[in-house]
Amino acid sequence: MDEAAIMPTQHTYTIKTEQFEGPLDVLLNLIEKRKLLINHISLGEVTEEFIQFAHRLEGPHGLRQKASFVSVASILILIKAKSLLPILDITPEEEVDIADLEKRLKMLELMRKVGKTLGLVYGKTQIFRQGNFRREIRIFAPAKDIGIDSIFESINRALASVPKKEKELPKVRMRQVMSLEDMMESLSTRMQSALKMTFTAFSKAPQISTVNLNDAEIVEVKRAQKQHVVVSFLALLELVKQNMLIADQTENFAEIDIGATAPGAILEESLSDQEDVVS
Amino acid sequence: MNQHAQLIEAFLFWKGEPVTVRELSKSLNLALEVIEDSLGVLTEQSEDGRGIVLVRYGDKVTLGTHPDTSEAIEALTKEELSRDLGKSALETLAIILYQGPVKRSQIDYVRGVNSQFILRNLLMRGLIDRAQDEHDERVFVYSPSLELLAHLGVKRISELPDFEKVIASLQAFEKEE
Amino acid sequence: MNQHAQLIEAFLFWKGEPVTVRELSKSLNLALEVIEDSLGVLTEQSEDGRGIVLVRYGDKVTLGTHPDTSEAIEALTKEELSRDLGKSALETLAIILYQGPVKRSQIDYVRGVNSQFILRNLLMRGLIDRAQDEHDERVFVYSPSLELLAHLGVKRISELPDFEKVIASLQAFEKEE
Repeated sequence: MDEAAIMPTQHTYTIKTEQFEGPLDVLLNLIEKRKLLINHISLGEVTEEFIQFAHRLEGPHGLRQKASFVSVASILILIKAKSLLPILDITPEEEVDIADLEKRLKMLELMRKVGKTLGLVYGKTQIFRQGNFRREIRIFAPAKDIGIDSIFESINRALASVPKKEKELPKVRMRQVMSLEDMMESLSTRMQSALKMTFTAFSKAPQISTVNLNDAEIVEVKRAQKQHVVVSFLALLELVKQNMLIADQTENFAEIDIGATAPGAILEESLSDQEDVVS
Repeated sequence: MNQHAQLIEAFLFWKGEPVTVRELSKSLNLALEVIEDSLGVLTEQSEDGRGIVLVRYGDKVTLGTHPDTSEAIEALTKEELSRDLGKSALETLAIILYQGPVKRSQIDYVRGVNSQFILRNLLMRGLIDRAQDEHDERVFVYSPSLELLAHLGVKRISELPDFEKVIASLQAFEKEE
Repeated sequence: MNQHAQLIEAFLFWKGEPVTVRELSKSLNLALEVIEDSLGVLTEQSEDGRGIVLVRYGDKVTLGTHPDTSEAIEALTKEELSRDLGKSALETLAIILYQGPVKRSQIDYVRGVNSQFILRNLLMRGLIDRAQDEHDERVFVYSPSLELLAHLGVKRISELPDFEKVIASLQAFEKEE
């Protein structure tokens, strides 16, 4: 048997990978902890806790991590605002962001579950590789492409391909999106105007079916709805206030905000946009 | 068994490592269709209670022991397979197995974190393979290695746990948007 | 094919070297008569135009390629030995030249991919040699062969271009881990 057959994965370096959890992991944990399904409602419910979690993030990964947490947090706040104030206008772009977040969470949830199953199956009923029948063979057969030059070129290529550790900041990409702070401000404005409209809207078109209700009941429903909106808005403002603590943190982002042109742009860790490329 | 299937089986045995269908075609000077037909014959035989089976993922094929004989052989191996695959590794392998071949960006998208180091780790362990994307040569795509399928005891990915169901769910998520 | 014949075929495939009938019996915990019967089944099958056949000489058995494929396999072996190494193999060879004796895990770490099959091919071509690690018998270390050094025209590896600098970089990576 050759080495490959007896020790398939032994004695290899194990690279320390993500010791921290990403924003989707954290969000999924929060939802699973409450045994909820992934939807607008459950996302709205865990928003506050998620933001608190993001706020507590520290350590060497801190900045990079926070950037990706902030972009998820901004979507959550939007969902929360919309759930509190259904009349709030959401741009098509924001709709996509929300749908996308839900889709990613569902995929991650499924892949986690599948991963767990794979872990149970792994190595249980293995298909074994063949022993090396030809290991006795040794014929010196140099190839044409072996030479000092090609060896030197190859070692340099190998050296260049080793990934650089944290010393170097990851390449980041600027995306012209609003910072969390800006987002809060504009959301607050949007909600206030939506709120004004809501009261008029309510008097014209009740949002729940009142077909089977008598007049007194209809009045009651309308009053409850109005109260709900007011209470919700106050709750949201409270949330926003808390979030401002995080919004303050955007100051920190500015430090590594190399080449930022527009104020209020946030650092997006280039997860999906920076592809690893063939060297 | 026909002559071509015989030659292919002999070649795979002699080679002793995963080869692509293209390599088979080139080395044996046989048309791709002939190769595919013969691989079909060999696959059928694999089901037929033989000791040796054909393991395949996409373009890659190799030979391995029949899963039914695993227990007996396992008892004879002195070296334990290191099973220390963490949660993130398993999650990443799941994405590559059920959605592969995938780009890193697709893996990062689902996981919400940068997967560069975990991919490197899996590559080093020989559990995944890296190739240039067909559509964009500058980008890498990742696929399960035949070694990974072998460790999981499956001859092809459709034998993975709940394969159809998981694929259907993934497609449903895509449509929801 | 019966269950015992299946197990014996799988065992021989996995083992990859000739074993005596007695060893088979002991390893698989089967009576000698059962082994003989099953070997009979495997021999019959071998005649049936398969690519892999049971080879028996004296008391020993092993698997091999079907005699009908010998000519093709021989030609392939020649071709394999004269083929260019290619980028990946050259990279591996370069690491072994500069850093040898070096463990596979160290090579894998620098390259970021699994090197097991490449190492096997470099060994067969006599470009590298393998020995047990002084500190851990279970681990192999790889060094350039003397023939390779002669072929490159270097008397000592320190004559390789930028030797000190390359070694320093390689050592820097190891420390990071």
